[in-house]
Amino acid sequence: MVQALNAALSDAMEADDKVVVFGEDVGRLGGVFRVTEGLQARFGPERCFDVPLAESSIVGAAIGMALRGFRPVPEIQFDGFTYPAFDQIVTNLAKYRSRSGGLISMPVTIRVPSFGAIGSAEHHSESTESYWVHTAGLKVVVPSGPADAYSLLLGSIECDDPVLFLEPKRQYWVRDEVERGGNREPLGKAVVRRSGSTATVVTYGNLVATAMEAASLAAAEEGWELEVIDLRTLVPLDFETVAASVAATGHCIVLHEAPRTLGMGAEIAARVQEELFWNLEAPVLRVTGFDTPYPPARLERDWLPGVDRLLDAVERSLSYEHA
Amino acid sequence: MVQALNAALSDAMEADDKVVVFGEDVGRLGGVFRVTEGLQARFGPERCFDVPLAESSIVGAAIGMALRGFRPVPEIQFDGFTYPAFDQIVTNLAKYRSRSGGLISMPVTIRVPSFGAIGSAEHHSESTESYWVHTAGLKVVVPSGPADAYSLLLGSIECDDPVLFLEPKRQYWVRDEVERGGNREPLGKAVVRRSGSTATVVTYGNLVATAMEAASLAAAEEGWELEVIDLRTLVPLDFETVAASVAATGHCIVLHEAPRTLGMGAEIAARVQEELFWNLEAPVLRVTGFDTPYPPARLERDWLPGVDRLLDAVERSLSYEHA
Amino acid sequence: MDVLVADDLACVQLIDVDGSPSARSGLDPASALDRLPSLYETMVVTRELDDELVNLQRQGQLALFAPCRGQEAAQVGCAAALRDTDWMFPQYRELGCFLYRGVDPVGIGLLWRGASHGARGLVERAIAPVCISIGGQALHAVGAAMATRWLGDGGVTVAFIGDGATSEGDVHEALNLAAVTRAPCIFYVQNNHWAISTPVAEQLRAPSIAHKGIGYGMPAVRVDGNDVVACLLVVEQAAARARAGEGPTLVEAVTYRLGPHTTSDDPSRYRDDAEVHSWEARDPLARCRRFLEHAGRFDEAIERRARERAGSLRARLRAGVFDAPDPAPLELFDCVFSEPTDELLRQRAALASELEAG
Amino acid sequence: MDVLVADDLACVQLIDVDGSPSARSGLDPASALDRLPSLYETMVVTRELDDELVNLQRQGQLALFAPCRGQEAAQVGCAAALRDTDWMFPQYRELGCFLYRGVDPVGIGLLWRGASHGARGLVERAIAPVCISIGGQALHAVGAAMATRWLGDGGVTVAFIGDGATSEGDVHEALNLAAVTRAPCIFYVQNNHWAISTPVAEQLRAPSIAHKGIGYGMPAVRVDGNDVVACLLVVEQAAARARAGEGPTLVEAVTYRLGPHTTSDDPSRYRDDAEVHSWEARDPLARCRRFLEHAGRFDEAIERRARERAGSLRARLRAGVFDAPDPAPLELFDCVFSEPTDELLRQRAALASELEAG
Ligand SMILES: Cc1ncc(C[n+]2csc(CCOP(=O)(O)OP(=O)(O)O)c2C)c(N)n1
Ligand SMILES: Cc1ncc(C[n+]2csc(CCOP(=O)(O)OP(=O)(O)O)c2C)c(N)n1
Ligand SMILES: [Mg+2]
Ligand SMILES: [Mg+2]
Repeated sequence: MVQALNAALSDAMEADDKVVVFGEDVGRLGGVFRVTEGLQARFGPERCFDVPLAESSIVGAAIGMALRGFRPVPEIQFDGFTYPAFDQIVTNLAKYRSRSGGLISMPVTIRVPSFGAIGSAEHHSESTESYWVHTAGLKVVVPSGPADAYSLLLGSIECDDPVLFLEPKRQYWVRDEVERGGNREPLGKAVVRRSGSTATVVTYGNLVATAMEAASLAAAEEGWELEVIDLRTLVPLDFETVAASVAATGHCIVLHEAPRTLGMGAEIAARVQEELFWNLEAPVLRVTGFDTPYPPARLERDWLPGVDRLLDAVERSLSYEHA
Repeated sequence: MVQALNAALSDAMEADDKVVVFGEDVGRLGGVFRVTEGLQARFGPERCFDVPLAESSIVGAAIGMALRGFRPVPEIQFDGFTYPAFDQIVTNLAKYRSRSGGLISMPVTIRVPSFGAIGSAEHHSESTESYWVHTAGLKVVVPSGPADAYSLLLGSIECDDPVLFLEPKRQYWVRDEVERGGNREPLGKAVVRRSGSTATVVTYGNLVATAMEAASLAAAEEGWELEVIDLRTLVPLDFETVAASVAATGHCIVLHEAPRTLGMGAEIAARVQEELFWNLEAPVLRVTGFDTPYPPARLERDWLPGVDRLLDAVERSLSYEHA
Repeated sequence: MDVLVADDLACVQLIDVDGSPSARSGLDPASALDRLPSLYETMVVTRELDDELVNLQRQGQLALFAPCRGQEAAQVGCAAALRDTDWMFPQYRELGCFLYRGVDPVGIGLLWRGASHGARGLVERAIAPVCISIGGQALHAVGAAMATRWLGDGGVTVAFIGDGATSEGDVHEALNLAAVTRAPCIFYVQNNHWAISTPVAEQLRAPSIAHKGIGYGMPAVRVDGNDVVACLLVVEQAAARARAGEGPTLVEAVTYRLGPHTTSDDPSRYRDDAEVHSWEARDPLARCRRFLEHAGRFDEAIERRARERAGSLRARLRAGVFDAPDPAPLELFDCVFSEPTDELLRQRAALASELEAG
Repeated sequence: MDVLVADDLACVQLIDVDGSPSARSGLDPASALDRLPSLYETMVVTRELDDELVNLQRQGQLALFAPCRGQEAAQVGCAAALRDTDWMFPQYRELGCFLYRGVDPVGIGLLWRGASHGARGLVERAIAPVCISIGGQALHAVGAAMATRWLGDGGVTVAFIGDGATSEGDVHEALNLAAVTRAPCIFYVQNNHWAISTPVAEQLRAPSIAHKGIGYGMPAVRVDGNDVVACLLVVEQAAARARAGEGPTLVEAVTYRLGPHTTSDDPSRYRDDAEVHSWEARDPLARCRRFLEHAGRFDEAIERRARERAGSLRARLRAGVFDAPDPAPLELFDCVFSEPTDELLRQRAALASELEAG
């Protein structure tokens, strides 16, 4: 996925000289994950550069650049370090368009290496999406693999609104042929990764792979046909795709790494029961991280939702009966 | 309510000399809402004092004080200005106990004049609760009136965990006899403000008054008996009280000012359908602010959920039928 | 052992407190003399509109207002040093800057009425929306300065910062980023001595705000903020440096907030009348007028024109703000994103039917 | 026009780069001489355990490690200047401080193994948990310093800060708050020249980090961070000032990170070997030893004892960390709050049954 992201940045910078890339260690080093490798050499230090160690300044400066017509694509080095920039994101970036009565667009795409499962240190495995999804004015994108990473990143950069682009670090090392040529994916379309009629699994990011693995296993061992939906963008949310699936299966399980309380699962569950009340044969179940701080690396495998926790929930849903 | 809060601070400082109060303009001025009035004169400038204009420093310093055995009760002047302190709250305050393997407690109560409906400027009417509720390690308290403000503030200060104490500014001018004498309310108990069997309304803060008004009106005009639950603390959540009520009514409406997506309503709805699936006669409905930035003052009345929006939802719930 | 200590820093001043030419600078006021009547006029207009906005608030027409009384020279002098295309990033109190640029005061009035955020009419004149959340605007100004340089338009940007705002982390990050990137940005601190009830002496311990420049490797100047000529010339120099690629400057304009923090504030709770009176004696308008008189450049027509323009703008302001109809609530949904999402359209429709139902 | 400019600031140095006594300070090394063998010993132990932690990481036993090679004098000198009860607030790289205080290296090893956050064994020795998120610890140190003063225990606190960390808003807010409240806090910046791949020259533009003190009204000192005696004496002075109620000090210890940022980093991608070699020539251990020799205080027993202690701690570290069993996952739920909530108990039970099911 690193190569796909690098290709998208490179193609975007090639196509539009208003696209600038900056952050901590993205220039000389090419990023701690090498996502921005070679961009400084190719486009020069005015278009890909390092800044001092200060995340609020990264987002705040991006706002000023956007105001003057640029399309900044800053990087925040890790998920947990978006928090020092929280105020600029929520107070200014998200509200600038409406504060200016619609006169000023904020085409800022903040790239954030995100989520867990890479055995890293504290603050390097956070699921930040709930914070952004609750904040009016932000779009939130989470690719699950290389091809999407390419087209969704181009789609995000092209979008005239601020985008939190959360890259599942765990997928960085996944390689795949990616068709370049600048095909952008408009934001707001989920995709059915596997069709099935037994139950719907709604997920995104790292856990799409987990859901796919579980689905294969469930088909082989239990004869269940799970439909796996990859949301891809959390705002705008493609609820239609979810609704169509749940209408058919009557069972819905939401899967994410973030802690359970007010994770995306809460929103999907609330929405599904609101709109598909009579279609449901069991409550929407949430398979998630726990309501604790993200654990130290040695415990993350137990903490993160995996194939077993998911299949347990599918079973509970399928066997759900009147109490 | 201002008097009740002031009394609670004063009684807490009297009872425990480790309680210290500080923030912007809380000392000399006694707070922009006069909540801390007289404390500096009574307890001296070492126990109630002003600090420079820097919210992250307010929370960060509180952490250091707590580490050395104090019970800081800092104020953040307005809801929207918790965001510059977001990193200290989420990265450090919430995680310090677990980071220290349970060795260090963080008995910090952050008081925040909160929520809307007072005709104020941008950033002065934010509903911040979702951000804290999603963050493991924080308790979240929202009193709805003077008596609770007194006992819940004492309960929060006594609690060994970090508390976000969100004061509904709109209630500041409500006066009520408050029994002093240090009765503290343990955190985690909701209260049924009005009993009824037709439908359950779950809410907190400013909107308890709205729900009570709606309930009177509904009783008088429609003969509906609404049960009104004031959550009082969002973490820990007293789900039992909600469940008991919904089990009896079969209808549940959640009411809050915060934007709809991933507001508290999402969590309550998800939880209710998970645990009371067969009890529900209609989906849990959410009556909330909209997914826009908080509007300018002249538009807040249209934007905020009021009696009509709530009663509409009750009616939709009661008349809900198979599509 | 070598321990760093700070030198004292005198204020640049061209007009003495009593209005006579001052020796405290190496700058020559001659270049400013021709423009001075017009600066004086804008200061008078600012003072009068400031009063009118306070009036309107007292009459229940505005939710709130933060008056700039006492800071007119600091604001008008700075704005006058810039080109019309140089972006300014206000905090919220910069009425004098807005008026210098020709912003319609009705937009400002409607902002404080609570009819809009950010204020209509600013952006069109290269002024960013007001930034009520303290400090953030400094970073926007740096980003815009970097952009200005990439655009090669020879522009500079100005971040307006209060003395209180200097304590915020964002302002530090802005100063540092600008210094490191040599961004063409001027940090213009109006030290009006108070941040609500907190005096500047409790806000920081350095001998002056300008001393902060040293820690950023950035030239810094203290200027008498009640001396419009000094403000003009100091900012002109800073802008020239920036345009020449020499990077940012920190300017501390020493002034005083004569009025309350906002119309909700009662300053008698935290400061002495004597302090206020001592600053009233240094009123920037009176000083400017006396200086014009000294220089033989004053005539009554200047005063008359100023009062006339002020009067007509006051009338315009009142007419545009008094009982102004509220904006349409449904518009709220239209500028969250470049296009409303399906969810926003759904919510918009829900509010529309509520509003119809009455 | 008065524009502020910065003076140059020399480094305090008592040991020359070649190990002979240096004239570059007004301080007298005599008071430190008796303690020097023990400081040297801790530096040797630090170097060896640092190497061992790198080894363990290479052997797949640790998730990550951030070595402190090259910064031993800066760390040990500072720690040695404090009382055992003075709270230290580390960033993450302060192995030398931990060892000086007698922290069991196994706790440190388990931290980097990914078995705990924060590191066991620090808090009991008045050291805060490591603070991976850069800058926050500076504010904790100020709050703790304020508390220390209220407790009247005569303590000081030390905030450890990297050169990169100085750019964060939190560090600014900490310096300012400490200055305004005269908190007994020492800001100890280890300027090791790099923040991952960003050289200090791109991190700030001031002539030195110590120059930042001026903007806070805080005394500031630059010290040769590879000279353990200089670090000791400078911090002792700063601590004495703080204990006497004279407020905070900013200390810049100029040193160099000889190793990679962490074991995941490849510094050859961003810096020259020549630079590294020039700093290897200023190795703090060799310098300290030569200085002891000069002073006639060195004998082979010192070296032997140091190597012996290092050897036994290495063995202890390996034994405690190699293939160490993982902590019990259910404990995660026990220290979120002082008491687990009902919801956490429910989740704990769910995980317990998952784990049982296998
Ligand atoms: C981030 C933030 N914190 C707190 C406030 C509340 N507040 C509004 S104005 C003000 C004081 C500002 O003082 P200063 O920067 O000196 O500007 P002045 O009002 O004097 O023009 C404060 C604390 C705010 N608006 N934003
Ligand atoms: C808030 C935050 N942003 C980014 C990072 C990623 N990061 C880890 S260490 C580092 C560089 C720190 O440099 P410095 O402060 O000089 O300390 P050193 O590593 O040299 O000891 C960065 C950017 C972080 N840990 N925290
Ligand atoms: Mg001020
Ligand atoms: Mg460094």
